[in-house]
Amino acid sequence: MLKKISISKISELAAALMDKGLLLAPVKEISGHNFVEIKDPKQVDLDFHNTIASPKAAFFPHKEDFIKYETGKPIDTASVVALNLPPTFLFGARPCDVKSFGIMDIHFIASGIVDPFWKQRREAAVIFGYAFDLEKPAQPEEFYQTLGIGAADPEGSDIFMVKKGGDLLLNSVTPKGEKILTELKILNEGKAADKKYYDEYIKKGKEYKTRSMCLEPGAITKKLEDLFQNTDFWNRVSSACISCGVCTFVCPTCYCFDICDDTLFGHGTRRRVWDACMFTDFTLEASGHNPRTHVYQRLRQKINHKYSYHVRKYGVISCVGCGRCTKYCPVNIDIYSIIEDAMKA
Amino acid sequence: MTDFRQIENNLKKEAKRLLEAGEVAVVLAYGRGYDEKHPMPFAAKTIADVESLVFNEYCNFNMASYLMRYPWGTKIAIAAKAADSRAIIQLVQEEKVRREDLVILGIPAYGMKNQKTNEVVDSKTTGGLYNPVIYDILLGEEIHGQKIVSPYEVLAEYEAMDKEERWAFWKSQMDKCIRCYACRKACPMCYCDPCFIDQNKPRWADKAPQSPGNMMYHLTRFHHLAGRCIDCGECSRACPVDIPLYLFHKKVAKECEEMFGQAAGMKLEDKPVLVDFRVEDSDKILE
Amino acid sequence: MSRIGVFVCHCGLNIAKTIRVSELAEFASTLPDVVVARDYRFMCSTPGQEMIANDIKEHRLDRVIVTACSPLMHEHTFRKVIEKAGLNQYMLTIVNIREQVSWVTSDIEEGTAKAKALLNGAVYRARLLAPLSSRVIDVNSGVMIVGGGIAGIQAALELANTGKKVYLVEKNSTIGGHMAQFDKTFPTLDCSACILTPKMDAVLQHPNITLMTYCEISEVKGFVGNFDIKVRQKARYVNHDKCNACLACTEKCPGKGISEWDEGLVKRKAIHIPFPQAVPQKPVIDRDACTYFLKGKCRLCEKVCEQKAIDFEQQDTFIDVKVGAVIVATGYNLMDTSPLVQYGYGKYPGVYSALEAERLFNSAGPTSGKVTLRDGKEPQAIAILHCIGSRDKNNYEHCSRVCCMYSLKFAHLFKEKTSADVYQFYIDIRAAGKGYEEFYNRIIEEDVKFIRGKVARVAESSDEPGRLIVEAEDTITGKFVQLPVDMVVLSPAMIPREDSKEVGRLFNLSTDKHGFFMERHPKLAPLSTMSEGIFIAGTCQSPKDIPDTVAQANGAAAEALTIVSREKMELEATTAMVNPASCCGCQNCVRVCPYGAPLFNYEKGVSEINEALCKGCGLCASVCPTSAIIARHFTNEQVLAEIEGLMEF
Amino acid sequence: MINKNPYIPVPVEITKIIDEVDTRDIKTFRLVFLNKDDEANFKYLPGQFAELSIYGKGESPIGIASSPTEQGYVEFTVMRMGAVVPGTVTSALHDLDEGAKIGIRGPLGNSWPIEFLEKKNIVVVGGGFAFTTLRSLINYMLHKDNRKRFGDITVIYGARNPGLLLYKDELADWEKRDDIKSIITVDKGDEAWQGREGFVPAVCKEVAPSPKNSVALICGPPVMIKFTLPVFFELGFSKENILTSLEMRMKCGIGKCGRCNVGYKYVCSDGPVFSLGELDELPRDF
Amino acid sequence: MSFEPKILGIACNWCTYTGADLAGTTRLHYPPNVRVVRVMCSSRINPSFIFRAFQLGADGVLVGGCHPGDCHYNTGNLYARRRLAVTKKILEFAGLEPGRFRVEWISASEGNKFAEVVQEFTAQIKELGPQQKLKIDELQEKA
Repeated sequence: MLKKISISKISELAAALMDKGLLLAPVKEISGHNFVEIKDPKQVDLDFHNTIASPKAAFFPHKEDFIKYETGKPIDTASVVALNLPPTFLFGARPCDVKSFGIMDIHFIASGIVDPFWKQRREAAVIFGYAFDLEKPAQPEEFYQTLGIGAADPEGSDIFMVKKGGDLLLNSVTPKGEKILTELKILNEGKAADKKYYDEYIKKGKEYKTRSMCLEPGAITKKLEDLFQNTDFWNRVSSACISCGVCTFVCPTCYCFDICDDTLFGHGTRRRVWDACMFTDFTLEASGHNPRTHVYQRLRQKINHKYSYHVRKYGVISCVGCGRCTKYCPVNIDIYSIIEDAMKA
Repeated sequence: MTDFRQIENNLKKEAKRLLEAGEVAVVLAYGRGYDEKHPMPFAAKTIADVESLVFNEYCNFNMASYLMRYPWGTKIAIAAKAADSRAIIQLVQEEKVRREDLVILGIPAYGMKNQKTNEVVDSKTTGGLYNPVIYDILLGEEIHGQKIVSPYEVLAEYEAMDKEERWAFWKSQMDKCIRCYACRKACPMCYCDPCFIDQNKPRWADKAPQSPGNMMYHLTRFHHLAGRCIDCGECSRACPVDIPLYLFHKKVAKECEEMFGQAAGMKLEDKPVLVDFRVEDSDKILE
Repeated sequence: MSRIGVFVCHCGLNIAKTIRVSELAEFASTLPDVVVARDYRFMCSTPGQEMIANDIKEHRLDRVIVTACSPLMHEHTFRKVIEKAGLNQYMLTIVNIREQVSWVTSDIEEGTAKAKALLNGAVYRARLLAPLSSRVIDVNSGVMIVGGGIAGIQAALELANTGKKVYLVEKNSTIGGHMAQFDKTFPTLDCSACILTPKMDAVLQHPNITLMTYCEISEVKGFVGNFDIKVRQKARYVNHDKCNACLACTEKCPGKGISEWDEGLVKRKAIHIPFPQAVPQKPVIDRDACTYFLKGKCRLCEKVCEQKAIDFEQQDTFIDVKVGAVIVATGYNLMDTSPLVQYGYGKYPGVYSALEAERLFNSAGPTSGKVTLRDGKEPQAIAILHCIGSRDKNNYEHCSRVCCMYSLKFAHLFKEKTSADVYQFYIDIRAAGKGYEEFYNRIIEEDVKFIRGKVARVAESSDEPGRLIVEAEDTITGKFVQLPVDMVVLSPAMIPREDSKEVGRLFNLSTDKHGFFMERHPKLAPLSTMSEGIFIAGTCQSPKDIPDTVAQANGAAAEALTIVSREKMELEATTAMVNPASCCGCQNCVRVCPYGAPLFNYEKGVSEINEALCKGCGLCASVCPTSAIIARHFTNEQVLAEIEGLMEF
Repeated sequence: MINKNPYIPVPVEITKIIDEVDTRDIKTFRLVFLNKDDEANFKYLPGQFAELSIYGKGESPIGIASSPTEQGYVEFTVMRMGAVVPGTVTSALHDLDEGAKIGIRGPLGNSWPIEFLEKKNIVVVGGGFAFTTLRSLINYMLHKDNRKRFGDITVIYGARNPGLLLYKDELADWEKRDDIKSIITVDKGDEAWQGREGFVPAVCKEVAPSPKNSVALICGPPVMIKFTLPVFFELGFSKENILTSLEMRMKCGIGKCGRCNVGYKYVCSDGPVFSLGELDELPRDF
Repeated sequence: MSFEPKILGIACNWCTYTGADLAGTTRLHYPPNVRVVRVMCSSRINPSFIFRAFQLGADGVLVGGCHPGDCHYNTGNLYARRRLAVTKKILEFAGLEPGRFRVEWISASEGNKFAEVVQEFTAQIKELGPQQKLKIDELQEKA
């Protein structure tokens, strides 16, 4: 089902979605765009290339409260935080970011114990994917083509959106998406020409150029396993790294977290908070032992986790080539170059 | 404009000479990144590495941050712009590095640019200096005749705000913080391991990126860097959400300079002002 | 978690009057981890202490909160209580609801609310208390006494007689102090020299006393049990080891200096002993008066000295003394009354200060004991003015305590030695002391005239040149009095020594705004100071008379003895320590510590604290950016928790 | 609902606390479930662990020390961590009294591979504190219903000194039994010590268990493991027949938080028990 | 109900705390708003204590130490003076009202000064009204 709306009316669409539930959409903030819970439909702004932070926070918030309790009260008075999620619309996620949700699903839902918070948030959400603007060149950091992701790849979205001149075309990808599109009375029916434009756009998206190399998951996994003990290699690629957490926090597929208790005046919350394998104390044990004291060990862990361990454990590379880690790295470390180097090494 | 090419050539020449002669084990400077606009901090350890050295207007990184990765006694050559040189002085004062271990390759530079915005950043950082405060070898000509800007000029706008406005400004800035800690990691003076904010005993603030923890982290960090911040602006440059931390650090630096008559990282023999006192310090500073 | 007991003291009505104590206890019992909460009339009493001890056992308490008076008051008491009951003494928190709540509040609502907030803070803090073990140190058995007046002499003799080594340090070249200047002492009128000089001599002879005259303290290091004191021996220019006290030098010396002992009423030689009974009986050269030092020629003394004891090259030397305790007995000054121009001191020769008057009575004084004016005439009328500078809001608010009595003594001596009319201008006569009132009555009967009124002015008589007019309002008759006299004696305020703040700094003593040393507690620890192991005695603490001074000296000696009679002692365990895992090697602690307790271990890259040197101020903990330094008993967690608790309600 | 959320602990009561060692920093806590359902859901095997949880302090992963054959309770032996800065949860646990209620989340991780161990001779080697889940296994195997499923059982357990041996009563019991060969050793004895002195590796060498149809389970401080492994290789044990339990910093305990991985394995969910053969496959990143 | 501010006092053991006791001993009445934490020396005060106090809802923070030169630990308060001055500047530049944080030197004998300072400071904080800026949001909802 294809629908359309004029981009100038985007705030009306936003308002319609807000009537149905919670809307998360790109908003222009001081330093760039980010997905934000929309309070005022006028905030929604589709004039962006990609957001600073990935939209993973929609399902994996930086801070997720688990339990509320009072320190002075009996243990059974503690209460589990109920999510009670309204329908949530993630509006305008780029194809590479949408891909990341599937990768995270494997970890949080499809293997071992199910993470109930991720699952509930995922189930409550309707994803409006949004194709990159094929008229404009990719940014130098991006390399999603390498991971086989197109600039207009609808996979993973419930509804996929493409810009056509002053219009926004919305095509349903899943039944869930179709249902929503039907309900949104504000939308106009897409015409045959729109349908054609849409289909061609999707096709053209596959050709869209980002940085690209031939990367076979098995090959890179093997390569990285072989390289593991090559301290010189890891020292060299990590020599600039300052062990901050930017790359992991902006990354759509990084899921490490910490569980902590915070209390204030006897009222406590147990919650999870994002953590980063790049932090020096990430693996610090209570005994004082830390298996990853060196910068190179931590960067090695991150690269391996994405391109080797994840492949071994779950069968897919845990990277979507969005380029955020490179773009926001204070010292310009480029994961793409490291993978390139690794393949050559 | 600074002749970046000349400096790059001199950097390569000196690096090669020092490494060849075995005078240093490593040259801390800048290397090629994934494109021209994105050079990287680079540790050249071999003659072959020298070819990868670059210098251009985007080489903002404060190389002094990397000094502490090497044990005392390692001979290190370090490329030092004005701010880097001040950081080195401050680190020597704090006994984190030893002057005798260093060969300082001074770089006079103006026209340094922010890679994200392409804006010229000289006047906002480096404490208004173009020439390194201390060096052993100068890789370009000293810069004279440029307009001397007060490093504190940019503060005027914020100082003029009334307190409500200023609070609103900082609150909105701090609320953006995602606690990635790039600021402290990019800072040559933030060598604490563990940082107080990572401590569990005591837990100074919660780990979640929400207002109280963010405030506690940043306000305390401003205090920790009081009289030590050498105004390189790396904290702000590193910040993925562009919090202008440098403004706050600058303000604290200005106050310290006014109260204690000493700017950070200017003289090897100084003592950091907050671990020092003078009997004649005035009680006025508390008003 | 923790098992906390809260014990709320009524302190009679001191607390209960403005705080609802039972409500407070009830409130406490609702707080998490509080297992038992009680209130009781006097928690510090034996039944109160037993209540705490019993509850510790019965309720298996691991932490105790006593909500009562200031910790400065009874922290020690309750520490002992819980220790006896099997808890570590540091598992105690005191909530100060008396000095800082009930006594400063009149409203019971306010008082109760504030007490609750403070108590809540204490509960938060108590949860995080950790047992600490005290450090045991060796105690040096020596005692240093600073000041060789009657207080110092008395304390020195008492201590020396117990067999302890005593170092008596005196700034002047003789011991004796002010008491040596007096002629008679009130109220018994026994001769001051007769009772003092035997004691001075005993000090000199005592095998356990090292007499260090003409010495000043230059540096104090260490702590209770182990003080390390540097004493500066000022150059005497006379080698006392060689000098045989023949005093031939003092006869030949042409130099003239001002006699301190005679209050400047006469001159003395440049090489001199201050007074005939001085101890030691060996001279020093007053550089400012010595012809050789002033003009480069003379050295007559050197010529007459058979012992070759004169040494013009002598320099100040430094002597290191190690002791376990210190008694500071540095005495007092009389206020310089010349700024109070209305009394004419320094302007009219007929106006004398009290100490000058003392010297006039003394047979060894400038007038050989005859009371004469500066022109040699005997006075016909004498006015004694009380409370000059004392009990005076513009100068010293305190009462100098001894002036009334010595003024009465003066009146008696004037009556005895002259035929003059004697007038006392007083505000109140304060004669509280054994035999004092009786002495007052006796003086009244000796035809001394008492005029109740503060003198407004002393002026020169326009009718009779040389005579003085004393003007005052007689507050009993309400009449304005203008009294012609020949002599006016001022009773100036007793004030601290000019260098008392300096001495206080050296020994870490607090001083009040004028410079009198502060006692640890005005009632219960009047001789102790905030510095453990340092005691005070005599008039350096506040004005007092000789009997009180001597009593304090004995008391201070006993206090010092309780320390130095032990071979070992426990020190407060509240020192700082470094958690090496968190130390980032910034060395801030090393840079700031005034005691040099933290040292940097370059090999490990971390700081280490020498706990023997640590005094527990916590400075290092606050400059430690990584919170690696733990200030025991005042840890970051404990302080933060207390703040949280204080802010909750 | 509560039971379904893997991050939510269930309540238990501490019914018994045993001071295990002279230094008083290791205690065994006996926990009883407050809800029958929770107890029924807590089905575990030796070698598994659980997150002990104190609200306001946090959680700590602790190996289960009791055997599933013991009914009505679970036991955990906990060391108060960090002499200088106490580990928050473990020291809070140590401050608790009998009757206190805490949370528990588990059982977590894999277990000693019971099926693999069946019909084999079992050599248990433990050092110091790292004996807790081994004790669980030993008691499990010694249970009358289980004993015949296993071959010979040899236990070699050592500690620095007699005061630091855990489970002293049980050790004495085992020595009396004839269906288990138990060798207890200390590095250095005291006046009262009548037993063996010597380091664990040396004792292993002396005891020289046969590798035939045998599996060795080795837990202990790194230095003990370092010197014990060569002994077993020399005796002829293969890597597949030497098992150990890894320690790694854990948080979630269910393989989600990304902290405890060694290579592609999460120690909390894929471990903590690994054979040396399995570990050889993994990068040396622990 | 009129605004009754919560004020955190941090007092050094040797001077200000003793001075506060003296105010009590001499029965000088002053407002009950200041709640005092005792530390051994004003130099013990970590700037984060002050930030934390404001976050926890303190409307003002009053620090008391010995007069410069009279520190029981010789020089502690001279360091404290610098550190607290910087703390004050930081709070000020962040936009907090400067009047909410005050450092006073109050000796053991200045019971009256303690009472006066508390009186004055409390009045000043009442004037400024509740501190909302640094206060943790959750607490503001409660209020």
